[in-house]
Amino acid sequence: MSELNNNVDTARAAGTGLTMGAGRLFGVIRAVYGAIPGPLLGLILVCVVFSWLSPYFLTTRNFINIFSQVSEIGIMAAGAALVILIGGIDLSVGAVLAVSLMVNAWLYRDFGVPFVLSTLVGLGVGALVGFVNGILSTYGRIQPFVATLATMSACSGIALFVTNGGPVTGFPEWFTALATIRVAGIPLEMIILVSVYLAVAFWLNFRPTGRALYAIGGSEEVARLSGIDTQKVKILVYVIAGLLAALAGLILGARLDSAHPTAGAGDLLSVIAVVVIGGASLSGGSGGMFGTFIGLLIIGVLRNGMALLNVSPNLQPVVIGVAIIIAVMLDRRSQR
Amino acid sequence: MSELNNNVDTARAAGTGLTMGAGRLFGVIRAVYGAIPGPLLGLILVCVVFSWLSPYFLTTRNFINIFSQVSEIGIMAAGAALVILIGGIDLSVGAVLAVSLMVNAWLYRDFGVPFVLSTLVGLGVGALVGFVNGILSTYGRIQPFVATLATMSACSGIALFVTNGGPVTGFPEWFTALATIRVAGIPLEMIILVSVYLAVAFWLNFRPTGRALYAIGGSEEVARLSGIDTQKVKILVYVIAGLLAALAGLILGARLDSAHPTAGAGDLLSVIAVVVIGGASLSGGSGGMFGTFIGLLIIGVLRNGMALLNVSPNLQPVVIGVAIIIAVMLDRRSQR
Amino acid sequence: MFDAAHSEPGLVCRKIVKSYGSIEVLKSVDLTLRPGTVLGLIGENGAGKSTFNNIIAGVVAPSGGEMVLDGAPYAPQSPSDALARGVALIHQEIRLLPELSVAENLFLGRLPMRGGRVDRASMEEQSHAVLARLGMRIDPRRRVRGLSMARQQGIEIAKALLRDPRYIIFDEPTASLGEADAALIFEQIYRLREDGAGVIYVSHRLDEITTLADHVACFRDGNKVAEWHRMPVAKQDLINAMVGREFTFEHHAPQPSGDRIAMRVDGLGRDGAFGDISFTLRQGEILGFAGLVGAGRTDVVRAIAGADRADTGTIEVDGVKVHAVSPKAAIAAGIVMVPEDRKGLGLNLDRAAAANITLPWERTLQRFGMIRPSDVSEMGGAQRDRFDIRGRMGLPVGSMSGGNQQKVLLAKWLVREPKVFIVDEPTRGVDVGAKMAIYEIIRGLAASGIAVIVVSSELEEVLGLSHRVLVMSEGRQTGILDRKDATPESVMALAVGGKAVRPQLEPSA
Amino acid sequence: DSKPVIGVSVADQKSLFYIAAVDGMRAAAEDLGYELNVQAANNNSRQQIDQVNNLLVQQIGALVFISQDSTAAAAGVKAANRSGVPVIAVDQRPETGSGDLVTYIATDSVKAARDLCTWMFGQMGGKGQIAILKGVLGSTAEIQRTQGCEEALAAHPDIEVVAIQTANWDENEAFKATQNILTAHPDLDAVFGESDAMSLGAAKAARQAGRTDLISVGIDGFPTQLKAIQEGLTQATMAQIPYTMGYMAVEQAVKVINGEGGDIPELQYQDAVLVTGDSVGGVNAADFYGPAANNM
Ligand SMILES: Nc1ncnc2c1ncn2[C@@H]1O[C@H](COP(=O)(O)OP(=O)(O)OP(=O)(O)O)[C@@H](O)[C@H]1O
Ligand SMILES: Nc1ncnc2c1ncn2[C@@H]1O[C@H](COP(=O)(O)OP(=O)(O)OP(=O)(O)O)[C@@H](O)[C@H]1O
Ligand SMILES: [Mg+2]
Ligand SMILES: [Mg+2]
Repeated sequence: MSELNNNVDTARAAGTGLTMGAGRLFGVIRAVYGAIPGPLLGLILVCVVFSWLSPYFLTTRNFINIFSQVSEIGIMAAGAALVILIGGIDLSVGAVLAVSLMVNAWLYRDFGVPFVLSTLVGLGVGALVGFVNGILSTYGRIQPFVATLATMSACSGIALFVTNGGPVTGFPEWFTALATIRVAGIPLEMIILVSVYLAVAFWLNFRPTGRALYAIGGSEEVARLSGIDTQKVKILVYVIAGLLAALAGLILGARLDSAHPTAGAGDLLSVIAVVVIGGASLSGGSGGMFGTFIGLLIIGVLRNGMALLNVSPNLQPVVIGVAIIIAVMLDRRSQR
Repeated sequence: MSELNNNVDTARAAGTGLTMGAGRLFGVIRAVYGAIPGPLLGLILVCVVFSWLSPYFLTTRNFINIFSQVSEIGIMAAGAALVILIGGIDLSVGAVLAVSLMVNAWLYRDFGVPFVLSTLVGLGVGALVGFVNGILSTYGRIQPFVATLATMSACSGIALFVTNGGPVTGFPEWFTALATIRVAGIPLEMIILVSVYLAVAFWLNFRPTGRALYAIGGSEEVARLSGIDTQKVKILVYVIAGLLAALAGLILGARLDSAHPTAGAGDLLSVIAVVVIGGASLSGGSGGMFGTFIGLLIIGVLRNGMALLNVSPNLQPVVIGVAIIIAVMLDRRSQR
Repeated sequence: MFDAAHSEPGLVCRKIVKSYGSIEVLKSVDLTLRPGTVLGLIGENGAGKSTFNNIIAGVVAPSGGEMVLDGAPYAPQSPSDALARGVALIHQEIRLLPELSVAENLFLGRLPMRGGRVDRASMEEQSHAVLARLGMRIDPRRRVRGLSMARQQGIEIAKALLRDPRYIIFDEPTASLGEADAALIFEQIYRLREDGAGVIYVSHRLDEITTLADHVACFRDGNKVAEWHRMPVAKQDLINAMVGREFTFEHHAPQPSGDRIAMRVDGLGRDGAFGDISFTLRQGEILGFAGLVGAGRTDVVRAIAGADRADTGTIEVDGVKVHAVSPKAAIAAGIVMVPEDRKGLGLNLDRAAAANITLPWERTLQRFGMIRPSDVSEMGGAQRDRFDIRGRMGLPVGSMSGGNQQKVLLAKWLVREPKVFIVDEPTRGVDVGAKMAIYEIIRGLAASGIAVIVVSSELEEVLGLSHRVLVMSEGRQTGILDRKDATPESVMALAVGGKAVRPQLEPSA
Repeated sequence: DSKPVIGVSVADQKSLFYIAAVDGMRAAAEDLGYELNVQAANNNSRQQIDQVNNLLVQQIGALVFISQDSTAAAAGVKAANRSGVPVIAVDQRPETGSGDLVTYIATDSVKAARDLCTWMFGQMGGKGQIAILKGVLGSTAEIQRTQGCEEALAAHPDIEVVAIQTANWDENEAFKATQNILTAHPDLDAVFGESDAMSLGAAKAARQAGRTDLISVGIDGFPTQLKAIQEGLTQATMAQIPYTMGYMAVEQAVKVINGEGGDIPELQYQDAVLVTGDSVGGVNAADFYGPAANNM
């Protein structure tokens, strides 16, 4: 009975003279709308529009394209989401991608270091930069924005410096072949992307250290008084972010069979945007991997769809801007 | 007596066997060190190093260069400082610079609108974008990062769209002449820069609306409960930021005698960096115009000094990164 | 439309309703406040007192009902509307801007101007005057950060007084104050009443209500369940109305403590804060910390619990030396502390109550390397039942009433049995029923052999609970009294003891 | 010791073109015994003006100026003119023609793009679908290379441009853009990348999609592109000779400093060299990008 009343109320609130049946339908729609988590609604809307406008949008091949196009940004965004969750920010991700890949390629080519070893060193460089970010923003008591701005600057310089600005080509065959490998029709990079998200999401939801991130982001002092070693956890988060950026670099290197010192430089804003569109707050404590993944797909689908429609490159940024606003407006959770 | 004890304590704390006199000297140095506001110390250090390394650094002409080199970033940073003070962020400044200048140049060249009028329209565009930023992040309840990311994207698209990506040249002579005018040996842009800072600082310190920014940044809820119309003030702040970005665009247009749709695109990070190096916290409520000005000079002097020393372009970012860390570390206020 | 009563001066509220979603927080409340009187408002935690006050002060909009102020309809859209009509509210939670000066906090939203600039001189002068009226000597130019809770509460009151309100609401102003500071506030209330203002006074300290109020209303579950227009009223009647049944106070003496030493603190100190703190604590013993507000009790217990470092001294638990360099180390050694500021230090208000409770214990919750949400809610549910917490454990703690938040905070620290349990101001802002429940919890802990330290500004509380009372003054330990020797007089004598040692001057900003 | 320093302001030190030009300059300076002060501006014309001013403060003898773009070049040239420092412009010069230059050394970008597109259309038999991958919108190189291709298109009515996207000179962006274009236009015949990096990205995307027959051409003549042409991944490039241009610039700057600049022509267009699968065997990357090209 009360449910019925509810529906009637809703219908009345909508200011229409609907019959009982229509009111019930409206209530169902509202319930479905309410049940879908925030940014997903924006994604669905974008997808509906594009599949209506372009016959190529809803094809398997195009979906695989979308995933592979967002793979590096997506992997970096997974790390960025963690950093943002603890109320920090990491501006160095793009530069870390570049420097780790350049060091890797440089050691392999100019010093004949075995590729597996040089790759490990490259990943180590990523982790090291993350460690420095962590130390500076905890024990160094420097705002993460400033600390990571400094390491970003330093890393982009070092990436240029090792080869004096030149790119490096000629990775091992087997490595570049990874970029085209498909497992059951799914490209490896897509598998890596999804695995990273699943692993991070598991950590964040089911492991004590991962769960501590929410506590730290909510209130660092409360977390500290609750016996969490906040400094250690924060440093770990920056290390993970650095490692993931280096991993993204590897994927990029395999795809292009080359290492560019300026690779990743333009990705920074996209990476942070993905996390924030996914519903995270830059002040920390809220957000998660599901939202980030949706944010990633919103950006990926928008870019892909406009390319399919051959929208003028001059207009694309305008459409993206408007679409971001609409997508976020649909997210009622962000409206608090 | 207690002061004396203090000095002795200090000397002892320094772990040295200093005599009383040296202890006193040490105390004086410490007192001076303590009295200098934070980031200024970093600036002084950077200046001392450069004047020691380069004979050209300490010349009037070079100082005028430094000021004129930071003028647009500085003017944009004044607006960004206000936005950051209320706990917001404005990613659109660079794009606003571009779009306001392009609209101005486009109206003037393609429609024969009198230049003074087209300039007013250009400034109006800046204010309008700021207004949209403000509305979206207050009544629209969208995080400022997302709202201004969207307007940034839209503005950079519109800047390209009006002339289909082409730059515009040929401003009136008298306008470009402004770029080389000097009043008592001081370039006009330097006068404008300093005036903007003084005006904003006055507003922030002595006018109720300006003071309200600190309250809003400290706690919006407290400000609202105290009867401050927080929404209105926040919108005003974004409008000011937009206007200042458009003003920076005018200075750039006069200097380069051209309007470029991608002008200002690379300035965003520098603008925010200036504010944050100047001691502001991205979570709002702290910072001010003096600190921002010092932050501006730190960035300006670093870039200028390294050019004078002929540091390899690839190494410059590394040095800048390290210098930022050192400059900020010297700021004891940020160490809380 | 309006009956004759409306032409009389006063604030008349009729059928005030407030609901959050499907939850009705206020269910049709009628209440009238006359000028020149004090209306005492009582009720259990979560009864809806603060919500009612917020509606009157324009902070939240009612879902239904109407208000009439001095004969004219009154529907404030914002706090500034309310202030413009002469209605001011002193919030239950302190709401000041720590980075701004005291003077600026006082004048926030209406800074005085002269010659196009903010008139700092007159602002500071007026601030000085109003603070002096409240017996507070604070430099108006210093920042609020670093001021004790009591002083911040005083500033909140000064801020409201500066508006010259005709109707003023005090929502638990004395919750964080000692008796001396509370007396200053009462003086102000008497003065306001004499000047013809209408005052609403909310408190869980019923003695305050019986002394101050001319008229008392009691809320329960969003309804006004009782009203007394004639004073005096017996305290027991108030309690019965609040709780909704016969409720008896029992003041039983604590059970005797054990013999084994649980904790030994020797010569604990930190430069500029406190020093020479030495005591032993037996298993099952409750040690009270008494002293004037700002005596440094919180600093001491924070150092013991690893929240701040100590420069000198040693701590032993069960004969083993503890290096309490961090809360983590202290917890591992069996020392837990419930901090005094539940909003800033104790709980994460945006997170679910269950997640707050499990936070320190998640490592022990793991099964097969993972923490399952069901285990979290199970632990939350168990603690809810154990401590009689009213509210959904899956909702953010911030949406619970103050008393229930306090219970969540205690529950968080009592998931596992500690060796030493420290509570700082355990009953701040808690209703009588909950207060008794918390006392029972503390006594029960002691009875099970846990050593307990209770820090409280309510002398009655310290004396009623403790086996022994440690008294502090100006950061020094001035004495430890046995239960039989601890009287209000003997404790106060020690509490003011070391006064001359520390200069009374304000630290400048 | 009395020899003045030669100031060099270059748009950036990240892309091979500029790196090679500066390498050429350094080689010339070494050969002639002069010192260089090289500043790079991160592709920011505003910053470049600052750097020119910073160089002028140090009383340089001549300025070799590779402007980030032609519209903003005038301000730098004028500043040098005001200080009486001779300017040798490379690659870009003030669009409006204002300011005094000793000489201007550049590739004729419009012609290079026109010739390249014409060659590509020939390969396609004069008809079919193409896509254009543009550089950073509004940059001079983008505008000129687009213009050159449009001129060629005007002469080939049966060539249909089915997609125009920007990939900001970036290989990875070109890769993604081409993926999308190939999805929407499976019958695409050729891609004109306005730079080699974008051409390489396009070719790799085509290879991933199994389109080995897609024609991909670029402009620049980077060593990586030459290798790709050799392997058949891409089909052609227009090789510029930045190393030589840089060498010439410093050589001529020295002449001007020594008062021997009278016979330097005002305009020195350097022809870009079309390199295709047929001719790639006969060229060496070092011819275009200097000795350093061999270890890239
Ligand atoms: N924003 C909100 N959303 C949902 N419920 C709320 C909200 N604010 C308050 N409540 C609920 O309203 C009820 C009344 O709360 P209120 O703060 O008025 O109680 P109170 O009588 O002041 O209690 P206390 O003595 O503890 O301060 C509580 O149950 C509380 O959980
Ligand atoms: N008169 C005062 N004015 C300003 N600050 C004070 C004053 N007295 C103490 N303080 C500050 O408060 C701290 C000591 O207060 P603390 O909170 O530890 O004492 P407390 O006895 O627990 O009092 P409370 O009842 O407020 O919790 C000191 O570190 C000091 O900075
Ligand atoms: Mg309350
Ligand atoms: Mg205390």
